Amino acid sequence: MTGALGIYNYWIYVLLMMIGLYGVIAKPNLIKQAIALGLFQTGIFLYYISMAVIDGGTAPVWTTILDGAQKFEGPYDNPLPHVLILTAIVVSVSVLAVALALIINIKRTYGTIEYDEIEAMDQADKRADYQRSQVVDAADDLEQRLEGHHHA
Amino acid sequence: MNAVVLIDTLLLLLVTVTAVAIIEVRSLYASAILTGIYSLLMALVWVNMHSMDVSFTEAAVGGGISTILLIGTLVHVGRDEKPIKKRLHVPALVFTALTGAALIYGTLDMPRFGDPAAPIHHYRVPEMMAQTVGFVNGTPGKQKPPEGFDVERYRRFDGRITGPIPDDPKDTAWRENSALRLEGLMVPQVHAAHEPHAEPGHHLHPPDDFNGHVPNSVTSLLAAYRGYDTMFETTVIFTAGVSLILLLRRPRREGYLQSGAVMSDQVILRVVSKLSIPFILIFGFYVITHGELGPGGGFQGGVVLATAFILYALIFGRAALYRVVPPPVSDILTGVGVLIYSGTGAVCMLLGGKFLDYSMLNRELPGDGESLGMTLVEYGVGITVSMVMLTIFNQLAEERST
Amino acid sequence: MIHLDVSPPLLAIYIPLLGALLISLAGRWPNLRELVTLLTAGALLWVVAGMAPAVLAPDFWASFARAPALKIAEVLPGVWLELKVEPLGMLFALIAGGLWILNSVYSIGYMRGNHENNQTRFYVCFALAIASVMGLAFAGNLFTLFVFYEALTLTTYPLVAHKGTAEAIRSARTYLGILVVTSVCFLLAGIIGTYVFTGGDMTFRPGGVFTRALADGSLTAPAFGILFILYMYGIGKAALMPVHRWLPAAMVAPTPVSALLHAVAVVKAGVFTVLKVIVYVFGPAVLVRYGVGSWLIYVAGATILIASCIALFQDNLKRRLAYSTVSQLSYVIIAAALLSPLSITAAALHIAAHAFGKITLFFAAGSIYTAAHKTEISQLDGIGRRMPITMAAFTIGSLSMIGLPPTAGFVSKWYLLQATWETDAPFVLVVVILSTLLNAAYFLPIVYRAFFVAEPKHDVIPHLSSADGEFGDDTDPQHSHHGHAPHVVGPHGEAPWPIVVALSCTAAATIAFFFYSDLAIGLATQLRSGLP
Amino acid sequence: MLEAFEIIPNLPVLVVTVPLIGGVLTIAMGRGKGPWAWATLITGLVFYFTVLLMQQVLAAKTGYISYELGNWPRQWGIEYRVDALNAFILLTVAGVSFVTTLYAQKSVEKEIPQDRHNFFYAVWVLAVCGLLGITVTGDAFNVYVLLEISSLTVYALIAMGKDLNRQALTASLRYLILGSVGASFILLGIGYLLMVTGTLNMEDMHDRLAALPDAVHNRTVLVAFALLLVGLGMKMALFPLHMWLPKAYTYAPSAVSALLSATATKVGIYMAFRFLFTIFGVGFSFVAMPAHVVLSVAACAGILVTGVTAVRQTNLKRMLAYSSVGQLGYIVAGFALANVHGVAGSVIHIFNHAVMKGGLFMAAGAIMYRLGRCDLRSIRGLGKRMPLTMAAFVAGGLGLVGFPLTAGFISKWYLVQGALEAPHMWPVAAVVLVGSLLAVAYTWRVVEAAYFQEPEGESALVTEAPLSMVAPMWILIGASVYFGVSATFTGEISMRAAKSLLGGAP
Repeated sequence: MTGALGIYNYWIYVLLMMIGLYGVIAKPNLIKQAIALGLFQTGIFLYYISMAVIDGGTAPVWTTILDGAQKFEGPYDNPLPHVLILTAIVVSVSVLAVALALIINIKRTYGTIEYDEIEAMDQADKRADYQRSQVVDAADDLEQRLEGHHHA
Repeated sequence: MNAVVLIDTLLLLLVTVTAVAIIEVRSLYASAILTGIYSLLMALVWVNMHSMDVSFTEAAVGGGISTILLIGTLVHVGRDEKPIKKRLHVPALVFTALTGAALIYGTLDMPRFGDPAAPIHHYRVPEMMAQTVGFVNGTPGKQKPPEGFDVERYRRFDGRITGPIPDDPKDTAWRENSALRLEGLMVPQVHAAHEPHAEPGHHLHPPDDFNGHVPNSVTSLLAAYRGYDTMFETTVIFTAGVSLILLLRRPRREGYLQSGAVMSDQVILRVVSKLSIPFILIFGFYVITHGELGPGGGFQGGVVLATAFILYALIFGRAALYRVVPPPVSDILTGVGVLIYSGTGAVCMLLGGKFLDYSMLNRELPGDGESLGMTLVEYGVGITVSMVMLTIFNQLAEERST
Repeated sequence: MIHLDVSPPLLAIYIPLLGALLISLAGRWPNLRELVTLLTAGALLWVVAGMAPAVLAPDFWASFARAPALKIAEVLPGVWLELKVEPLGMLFALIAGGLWILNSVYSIGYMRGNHENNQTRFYVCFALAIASVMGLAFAGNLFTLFVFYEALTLTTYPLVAHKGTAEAIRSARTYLGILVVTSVCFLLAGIIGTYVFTGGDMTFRPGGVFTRALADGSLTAPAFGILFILYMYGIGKAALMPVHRWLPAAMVAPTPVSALLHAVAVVKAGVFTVLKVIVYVFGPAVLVRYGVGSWLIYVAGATILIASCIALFQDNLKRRLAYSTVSQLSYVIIAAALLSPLSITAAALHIAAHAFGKITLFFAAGSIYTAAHKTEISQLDGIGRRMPITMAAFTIGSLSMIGLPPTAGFVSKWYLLQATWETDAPFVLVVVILSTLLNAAYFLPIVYRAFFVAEPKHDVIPHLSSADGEFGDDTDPQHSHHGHAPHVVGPHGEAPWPIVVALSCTAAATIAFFFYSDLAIGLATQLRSGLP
Repeated sequence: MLEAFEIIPNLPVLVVTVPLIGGVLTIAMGRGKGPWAWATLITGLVFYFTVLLMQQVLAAKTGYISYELGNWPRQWGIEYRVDALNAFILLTVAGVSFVTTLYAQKSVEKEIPQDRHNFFYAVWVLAVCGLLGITVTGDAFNVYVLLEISSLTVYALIAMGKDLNRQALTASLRYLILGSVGASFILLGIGYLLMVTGTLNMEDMHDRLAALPDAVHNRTVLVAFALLLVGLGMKMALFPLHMWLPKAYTYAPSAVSALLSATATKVGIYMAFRFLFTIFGVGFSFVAMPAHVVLSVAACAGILVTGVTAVRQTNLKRMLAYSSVGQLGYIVAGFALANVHGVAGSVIHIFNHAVMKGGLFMAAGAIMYRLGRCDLRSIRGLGKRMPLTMAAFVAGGLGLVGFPLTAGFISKWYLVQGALEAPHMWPVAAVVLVGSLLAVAYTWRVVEAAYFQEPEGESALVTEAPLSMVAPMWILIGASVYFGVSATFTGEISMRAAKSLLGGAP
């Protein structure tokens, strides 16, 4: 169990993360992206919790202390990664909530939640804006050229 | 291959399949529901890995709140993904494959799964767990590390690892030579705690033994050692709530009260919910209060409390909920939780200790002070979490009624 | 740390700064504004002239080594903004300060005569530019020099872009672009390189700062040569080809700007910096020993000849003057590049001598434009009869450019030829002779045309020529009440009196310099005597 | 109960908890000017604390101050560790935040609906809290938590530009997704390091990594390094991972743009300092690993590409945003040199750029306030209409160019000096210099439009922005000039920070 088999558990987290990452990149639907982002983060949680496992270990709740008993009771899994991941889970749900709020707002103003459509709208906006300023610049240039012509 | 690994493998297989389904299914509703299922499966995985608190949280958050949020959002944004012509996004696939390969490459030098010799198991955590709250030179404080405490012994799992422990996790040859046995490791020296009193600073203090009061080491880590992280975790939740108010709340003049769907005319629903809500609330408070003893804590309890309110709103309408918890009250309460937490820390500081040094709360029995502080902050977390969840629900629901 | 002090060199910077502030406050009352300008210029000259005797004192160099620099601010730990007076800077400051007064008088006539807009901005920027020039002249180390060099670029930019027409903005872009590119990419790199190699020593001292680094081998000869190239091309204001293009571009500015800044302050700031770097940073002797400076002679010589040839074919008067300036600047550089004590003297003298002649020429060009609205040489037939004073002054300026006695140009050319003999540099001799011929070829026809060709009959009403576009269109009658000189629409005479007074003075000075050049020669000799 | 309490020993934690508690209390400040006044008070107080903290650090014999939270020993609990570097960054972030809060009042009044000012300022103060928290901590995981606070607040703040332009929403969401992916990489990188070292304390991690035989060939450490580099690159908008930044800064409310440009990415860079120098150490990051090559190539490409892009922009805020990415390139190029002057230049540019860019975004915000837009066309002739604002813009622009006697020049000086001193890094010096030419190009388009073109339409009628906007703007611009004329203080602090970062450098 010391070879690749011993660390295969860490590979599944990579698989989950990558499924999530694929979703984030490949799916134009914003809700899908938000969900995929969640999967991506869950992969990391799995990594952390896997890190905490110890052979033959048990949950790190020390019942012996309550009993006042003296016997040793199997090794405990490492509580530190658990704590870190509790925090991370909270962070991920907060991020999800904010993302959803943004998506609702986007739906309200754009009428769609497909990223490619939104991007197209943004580009059109930008182009229109740019053209508006360009039109004026071009007009200025024309004016100057006409003036020059007039002088000549 | 032990049982953990076996069950783990099966569960993870299921999880992976679910994950693929979540990404690939076209109905967003199905995707959202599958997310709930995914979370429940994950909760099982956590249980299998003995991470009860994470499991509880995953079930409450992933299976509960996240799914509610997603479905609440789908009501506004439509239920289906736009059909895409090409199902497989090749660049994304290549990119993720490369990234994944890099990550796996990084795991190659890791200690194997469950290796007790992994640095994380023997470097700091054993000492951390053996920390006590007592008197250092007559004043309350943490002993760093307590005198008379044999760090080396803990690092060696109470003498079960002999010979040198190498720093390089790749080096596994030593394990064959060591007399490592797996049973009976990593238990704090409770026998020391029950020895007769000695003068302060030289022995672990039985009545003030902090770990003695908090059997759930996850909670002690969460609320004490890394209590500062948890304070900000609460703040993250608070921030999310405030952000949602900022982004979604309608202007005040339009009023809060919008008639949502009311199901109170259905007798069974009404009766069952009326009966169960008190129990849900009690359970929530129980989880908050008893986080030190078993799995659970402020966060999980807060989510449970929130579900009671949400259930109430679903059955009796949000108008009824607003009569119980008016938005200004919930707004204020979201902050109150964070203030309880940070206030507890500040009081410790004002009493002359470091920020969040709970032992300042009871100078005679620092261990009790530690315990009191942890309980206080757990309540803080619980209040903020429940009120923020309620606020988020309200904001999403309010949006629907327009 | 910032130190505040009122010693004379600092005063020389503060006075124009204060002037700029007062001018901007007095913006609403043109007469008061112009009075402030003149008073400021007078005060500045008084302060600058007051410093001269100390520099001319025989024991100056002995005290120079001992006297601490005047520290203004510690910009970086160990890097000070500091001033120190030395002969070359003194000479430069005197020329700039003295000509500012005349130029201010001229500006009043010109700006009002042509109904320019934004006159307050013009005077404010002008005063700021003069402040930068003073800082540049008295800079005590390379860092300070660079600070004021860049400040000069920045403060003169609004003057070049003054008209705000597309043409003006484009030209100003060229101006700023070339000057900033060269100074940032090469000069600054050179200065920081110097700082790194010398271990933080950037103080000007005769003989240069590199001796130790060269001696202990931390600075190799090729690196030393690269540093020299960085400096020479970094100082874009010296208009060494091919970075000279900003100078013709800057001619779009109102003529007083061209006159003072582009015949005196900015371009002279360039060659002044070149000279200062050669004398006080590299050290002529060190350059000779390592043989890294000889290429400069050929580049400068080529610049002289090519610029003169280009000037031959320019019909626009100011452009012809601009190319003449490019060529004349390289006289200074070629003299400096000979690296002998006498040639350094010649270079310093030519900075002064060229200033008087060139400002006269520009004044004359502006005078013609104001009075007759003519900008092209081909339009100048017979103008000498209508504007005799202007064209007489123009003739004197031309003679000075050619280097004929009794004008200023002869004095410096004389020293340059002496240095050429002394250093046995036949290439330079050939260049000087050829360029003298070329100078004559592009200046004398103008004089001839003005005085000896009859005025064409139909050309009495000035019309807007294509070249006018270059100078904008300020003939809007509703502005005419601004100026006290009536707008010329019919047969014209001389330009408004401030213009005539100013150009007469500079023309007189060009001749006077031939007879009374003691001060300039004294300072230049003092500079030479400081060389180790 | 207060007799045992002293401010000075608790300064490191007060810097973070005061804005935390203050931020939460902001929601109770009612309507009108209450929330703004409260936020100003809190940020002002924090600024005062950071000044005191700076004094303490400078006076400390060890060169740093350590604060163990909850009195848990640093190996087990969370430690705050303040040395010259974080004290300086804290001072910068707190100072600029304070001035920006002063500035925000009018701008926010106009751009954010009145009924949620209390929530807006709460998020605002919490953002500052998160940024300060990242800067002060010495615990790797605490960095992640506070990073998420600052990110979450920033997402919300950016999205509040939605009433002006709906693109604020997509900008915010894009940042949310990229930012979360980046933060996840950071989290995973920390996890890899935790696996190898068994600790979360930065100093402890460094010692463990140093003790690890053959860390250079440990694949876990290598991947952790790469993960952190990518994650931090996203957070600090290192080219080419900067895609989220231009849009976010362009469409955020004006005051938010000013706050973020001056603080958010700076803190990202600070994290890079900590991870590369303090945790991995110079020997690992820059000698064994080719971090200097990767970073300097990315930085140089960023300077050039974003410089050219900035020149092509017509929207001032977008132009400034691209310029920000380029300027971050300077900072990264500086510390990639891994020698004293390069790192010092990098540290000092964090401060200088924060001050200058803050002032510039404030000027752009003032134009927005008066005109409702800020493109090159609408600012024509504004030099006469809004003289103070445009003068501030020009002065700040000259700073970006690195004109002598502006703060930007000081940075440039150190960076070029560092590049000339490092072996074979002179191209960095060249890029730094060429980059400043690009800055001339985009700054000058504004100068030309504002001063040499005639106003048109409504911009001919506007007046100068209100004093409450102009004064803070000039505080920052004035500071950028002051610290350009006399950079002895900033120079010495950054040299000190650089030396302590490079401590064990060969």
